[in-house]
Amino acid sequence: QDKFSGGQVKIGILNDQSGPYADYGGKSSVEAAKIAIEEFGGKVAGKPIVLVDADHQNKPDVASNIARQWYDADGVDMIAELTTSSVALAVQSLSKEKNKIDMVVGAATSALTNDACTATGFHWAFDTYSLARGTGGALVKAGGNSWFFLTADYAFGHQLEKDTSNFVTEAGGKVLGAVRHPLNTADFSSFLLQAQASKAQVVGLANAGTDTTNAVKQAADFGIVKGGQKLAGLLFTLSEVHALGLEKAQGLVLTEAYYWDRDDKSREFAKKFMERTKRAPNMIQAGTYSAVRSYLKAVEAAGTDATDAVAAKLRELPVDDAFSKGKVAADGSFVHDMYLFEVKKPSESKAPWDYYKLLQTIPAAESFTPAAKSTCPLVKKS
Amino acid sequence: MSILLETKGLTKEFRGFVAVRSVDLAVERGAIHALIGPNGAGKTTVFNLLTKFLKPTAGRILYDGRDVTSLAPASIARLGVVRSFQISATFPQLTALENVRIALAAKAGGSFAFWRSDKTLERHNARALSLLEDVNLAEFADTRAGELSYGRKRALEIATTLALEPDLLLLDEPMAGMAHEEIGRIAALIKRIAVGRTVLMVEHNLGVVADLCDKITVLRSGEILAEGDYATVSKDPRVIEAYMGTGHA
Amino acid sequence: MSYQALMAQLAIGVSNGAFYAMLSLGLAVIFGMLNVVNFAHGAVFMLGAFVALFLKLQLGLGYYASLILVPIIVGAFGVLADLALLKRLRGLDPLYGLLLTFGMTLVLEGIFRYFYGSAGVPYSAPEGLVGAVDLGFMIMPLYRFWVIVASAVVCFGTWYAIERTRLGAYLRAATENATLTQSFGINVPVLLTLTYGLGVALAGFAGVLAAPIYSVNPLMGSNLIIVVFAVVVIGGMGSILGAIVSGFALGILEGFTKVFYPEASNIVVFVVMAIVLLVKPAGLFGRAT
Amino acid sequence: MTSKRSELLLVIAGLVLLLVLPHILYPVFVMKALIAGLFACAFNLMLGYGGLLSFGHAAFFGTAAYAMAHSTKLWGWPFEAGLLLGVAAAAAVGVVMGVLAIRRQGIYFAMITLALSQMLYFLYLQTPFTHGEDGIQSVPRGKALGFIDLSNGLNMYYTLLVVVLAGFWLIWRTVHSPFGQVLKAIRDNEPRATSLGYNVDRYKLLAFILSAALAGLAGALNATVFQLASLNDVTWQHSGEVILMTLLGGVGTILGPVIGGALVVTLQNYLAASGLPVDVVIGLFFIACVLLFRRGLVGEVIAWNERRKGS
Amino acid sequence: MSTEPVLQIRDLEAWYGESHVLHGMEFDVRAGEVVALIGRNGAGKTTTLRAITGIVKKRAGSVKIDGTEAIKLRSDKIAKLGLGYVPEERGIFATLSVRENLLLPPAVKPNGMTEAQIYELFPRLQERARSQGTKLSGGEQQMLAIARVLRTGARLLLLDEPSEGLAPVIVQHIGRIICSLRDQGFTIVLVEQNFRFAATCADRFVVVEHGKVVDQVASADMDAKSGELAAYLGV
Ligand SMILES: Nc1ncnc2c1ncn2[C@@H]1O[C@H](COP(=O)(O)OP(=O)(O)OP(=O)(O)O)[C@@H](O)[C@H]1O
Ligand SMILES: Nc1ncnc2c1ncn2[C@@H]1O[C@H](COP(=O)(O)OP(=O)(O)OP(=O)(O)O)[C@@H](O)[C@H]1O
Ligand SMILES: [Mg+2]
Ligand SMILES: [Mg+2]
Repeated sequence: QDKFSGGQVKIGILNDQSGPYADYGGKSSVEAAKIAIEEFGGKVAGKPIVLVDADHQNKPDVASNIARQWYDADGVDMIAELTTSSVALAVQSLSKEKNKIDMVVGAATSALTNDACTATGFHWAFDTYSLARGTGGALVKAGGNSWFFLTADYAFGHQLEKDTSNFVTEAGGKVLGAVRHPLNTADFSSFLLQAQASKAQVVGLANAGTDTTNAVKQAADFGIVKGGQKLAGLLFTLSEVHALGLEKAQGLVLTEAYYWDRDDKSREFAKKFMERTKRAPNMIQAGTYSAVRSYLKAVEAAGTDATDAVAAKLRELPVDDAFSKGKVAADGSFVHDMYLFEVKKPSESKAPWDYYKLLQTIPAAESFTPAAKSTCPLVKKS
Repeated sequence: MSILLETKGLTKEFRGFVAVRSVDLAVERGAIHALIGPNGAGKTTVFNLLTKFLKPTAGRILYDGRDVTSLAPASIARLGVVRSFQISATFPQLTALENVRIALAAKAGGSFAFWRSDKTLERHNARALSLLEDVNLAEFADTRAGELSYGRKRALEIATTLALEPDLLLLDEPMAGMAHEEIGRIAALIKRIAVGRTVLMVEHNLGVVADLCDKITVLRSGEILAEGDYATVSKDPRVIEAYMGTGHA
Repeated sequence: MSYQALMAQLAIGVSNGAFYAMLSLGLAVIFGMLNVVNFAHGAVFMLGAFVALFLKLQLGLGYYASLILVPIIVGAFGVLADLALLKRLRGLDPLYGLLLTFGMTLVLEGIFRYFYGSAGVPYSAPEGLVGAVDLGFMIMPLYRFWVIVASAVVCFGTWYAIERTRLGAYLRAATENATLTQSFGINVPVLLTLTYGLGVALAGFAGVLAAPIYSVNPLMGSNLIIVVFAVVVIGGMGSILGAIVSGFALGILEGFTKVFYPEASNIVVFVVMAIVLLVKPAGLFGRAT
Repeated sequence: MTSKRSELLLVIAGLVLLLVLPHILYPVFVMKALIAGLFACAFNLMLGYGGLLSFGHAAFFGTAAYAMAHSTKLWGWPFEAGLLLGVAAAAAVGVVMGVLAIRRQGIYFAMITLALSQMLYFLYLQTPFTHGEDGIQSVPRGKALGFIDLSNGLNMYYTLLVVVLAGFWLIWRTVHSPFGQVLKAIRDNEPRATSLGYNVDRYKLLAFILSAALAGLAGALNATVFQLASLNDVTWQHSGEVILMTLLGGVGTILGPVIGGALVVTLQNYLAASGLPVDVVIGLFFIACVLLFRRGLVGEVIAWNERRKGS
Repeated sequence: MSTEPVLQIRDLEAWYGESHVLHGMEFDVRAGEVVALIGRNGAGKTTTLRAITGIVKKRAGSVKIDGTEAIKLRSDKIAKLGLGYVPEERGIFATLSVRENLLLPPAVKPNGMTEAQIYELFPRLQERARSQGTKLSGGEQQMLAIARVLRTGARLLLLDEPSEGLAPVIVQHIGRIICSLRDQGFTIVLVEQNFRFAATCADRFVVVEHGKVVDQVASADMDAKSGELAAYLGV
């Protein structure tokens, strides 16, 4: 009885279900979590698995309030997803205080596994580092030598631009310039003209959400890709490609941790997911599935839902599921392969959701912050 | 008698239309001075210039020998120049008593004291009530000003204006919209309060003007047409033609 | 920066200004007549784009049909919204109108976000307007030119109707004193309702114009509306001409800021607003109150 | 007299309730409601008594939250110093915004404050010290008066209660002061107030600054309680929320905004797990409020009470 | 002269919100008559006019205009019965030019005055036709307010204190206009404080006190009853 708090394993999905990030994860992520739980037959180590979810409305104080109540009053053992950096950081530090596990999927900030890392916090799917490494590093190798950035003018954009520039120069490429645009810019034409004038081979979009969507769409109107420049989305997922349509998105290069049509396992999960949500999963939804599944595996192995034991198991056990293969590093990040994709032309797409061509696989070892560069206190420098 | 208020070449132009043209007005201390003239002559505009609600296009305004041409409306009020409005101006949500009290408080210097109790305002109650009595509004002391009839609003406005004990009182048609009995009362009131201060008024009720005023300036088309006491002015043929008509001669 | 590149940025600025102008014009009309700051204006703009999308997906109706139909549909929506909601607030403090339409905005955007997520849906320009013209110094999408022309026509038409026609005089009178206007024998309630419909239809029209440029998404209006508010304050609220002129002017100014100091491009309009308030509180074209 | 007594009883009952509440309800939740109440009350000082609707109060709340978070986390300032800095920073922003905004009234005022606060939002989004969308996290709660350890939930609660009550008292005092009377007169008829010799702009500005400072107090407390300051505090949606709170509770009443604040916070919490789209529900509340009970809950009760007495 | 009243008021009650202002007003106005409502400040004269026009919405009783019951009608419909209203504070629109103000009210009956006829009557208005309505002086505004309803063809005019704030010459001028309107067959209800002015052309005085008609005096009996009238008005 002592081994399982409340005699059950309780998981909370806390994410944006109605705001700007509802498409990244949202209610569909809850379905992904359910799939993971069903694969366990609804029980782990003989104890029932209970799932709750809530909409944090992108307000960190609302999120923190809900998380507190979940931990203190409702007996939630682990909280997953936590889209948006401010929410993820707030809940991660709360989880540390309450000694509970949080598994972030869909917040990009690499602070979660650096300065703000905790023994109980895990970061699944991707962070700014892995995105930058994928698109920045790999694309140069694929021939994109000179870069120009359109950067969202706030911490996230700056970080992404900086990380990417580093990889670009490391790989022997050149950064010709950058223009900072405000968040939620509706019209990118002025910036696109500047990008065009720079004659860079690659136009890197260090932004997210509707900013990227609008930039990509208007780039098509201005004939950027037709003019021979490559467009690289630094944080762009299948959901957005779908929303944009191949007509506008074709030729865009991007990095994801997961693609539904990658292999049999990924396709199998995608099939289940599509039955429920009528859409193919992106890396955040698949990541949430993987996080929940890995957590349950760890609980099973530990034979308890006690935080320390489970956290230890999470770090110890390898992960191999529909989402990806890999291992959790000391800083809490799940280290796995990343993929560089190019969006297909409409004529190349054979089936619904058949959107990506794989350009390159970035091996796990290169994809995430190496221990030597980590600023996470938990990482022992050798 | 010395001159309290003086304008020199006061001019106001509205987009090419000259409403007040080079007016030299001199109001003597202690006098009741009337500004009359046909509609559109520029009387209200002169008032607005004097109280700084409008900026003159040209000319200067001297008050008590001091050039006040560029002062702000609130400052001129604090110097002791207070006006009443042609269209009634009260605080509709406040009671009649509070209306007067707020003026008394202004006289006392106003207050930014947000940390004090509003009970401190009650010291003005007695004075406020007596002012209301003066204009026959005592029984409406606790009625919200917005609910008073037009005539009573005018009376309240006068009481409020008087609360400031102005040195120079500018009254814009104080009798407009008043019943006869009120007119008599207000006229008497003005006469009473004019002792020791100066009044400049715009009024069409010639009976009142004749009765009250020491000096009359007649404006026409923004210019001074005639000046003098009632007897002089009312005989001036130009004034008769432009303003008084034949009925009053 | 070369002279030619500057011209290119100028052209883009004008085309963005066209949206500010149309939206602030609608706001000014509604504010002028109903004394309501229509917070829902951005949401209605979004609605216009979505209706165009539905017309295409459900009925196969193309862009030009939408350009005519959407303002009618959105206008009808406005009329209904007015009859059902706004009408009850006539004669009250205008702040209530602001708050009501704020609520309407939350509901409208929320509903669309609930069903369409926030990523947006593409809507393509009609055959005749796709592609770009190579001006030698820049490639300008043809569609942008169309936006400028269409909005200029609409803006002028609206200005004329209000400032120069008898109906416009009714509207202005009703704005100022509805009871009295009505007592002259003018059916003011109907007039006001139609005005709201008209103002909203303008936003709907802008929405259709915008659909091919920005992807159709539930939040496309909400970021715009506050800037448009500032534009209206700069122009002088309720001033039809002010709304139009300052709309275009600020579009251009913002365009240049994007080139010379892009970090400030989202605040430049607000800075201008602050300056205008200091120098001319009633706005550039506003009548002092 | 009896109404005075029943009012007093009500206040005492409220105080007792506040003392025991954290033992019944979740303390953080009660604190959030109290902060919301203070925020709404500060806002109401402007709307209910100054007749000016500010659509930018989030700017003050957020500024103070950042000041508090930054000074206690990075400079290691104590709780009280952070609180003062927060209030001062909010007041300073209030001065700048006020000088511009009070030049216009009514609807213009609303739009100008909205635009200015949006500008501030963009500035905060871009300046490094706010850490963009990450926000300032893990803000230490520290010790009040040097010995009350605020990381303890109940200590935090009672400390916060004292501060919030002081804020409420100041608001009440302001409303019922000579200054408050002048504000009311200005709201009624501004030109007349000017002609009586009141420097109307100064009165409005002072009211605005007071309101900003008190909103800042709420923001600074929020940063301590939740140990974070984020962009969300500065968004116009947040400004909208405080309007809803005030409207729901009752504009121009002292108690109304407090109740409205608690209601909205409860609503947000409840809706989070309900699966309903939060904004839609909040929007519907707004519409219902404006159409059906403009006086707000407390206002309706007062009106009902007066009608009962009257008949 | 027909004896059928153009305006028949019976048992008219009116309220502002909760406050009950008219308590059963009753009077008739026959075609071609000028009737002056007189009474002290706050007696309810303005309210009577506003209740007839439907501007005051909360009202009961009966108002018949040319035989049509108007008590349940909206104010725009009432105007269409042939009513022209000149309000107390003139009601000139600031956002309209003088000419737009003049042309604003739609025709309610055929044969209203033409613009040219109006300018003949009020030359000042033509001079200032393009300026903003409220930039006129008080007297000019009063002329505009009267001129405005003459255009509509309304034959029943309600004038609320037309002499207020006007210079004596203008008052005489307006008086002549009212008399000439009567001679042209207009029916006029006049609210006046200026007794002397009212006397110049009124056929009959209706004395209002506390929202009721307390007396009616024909012009012919004026001299005989002047004492009583004076008492009513407190002169
Ligand atoms: N808007 C209003 N709200 C409440 N009460 C009002 C309103 N307007 C007028 N009253 C009240 O109705 C009564 C009648 O007012 P009314 O304006 O009809 O008087 P009047 O005879 O025209 O007086 P005056 O000669 O002063 O114009 C007065 O007691 C007045 O206080
Ligand atoms: N703001 C303004 N803009 C343009 N013209 C104005 C303005 N204010 C007043 N006028 C014009 O100036 C002239 C003088 O107006 P003013 O109001 O001073 O007259 P008045 O002598 O007070 O008349 P009345 O006795 O009728 O009130 C009028 O013809 C008026 O139309
Ligand atoms: Mg005048
Ligand atoms: Mg009257």
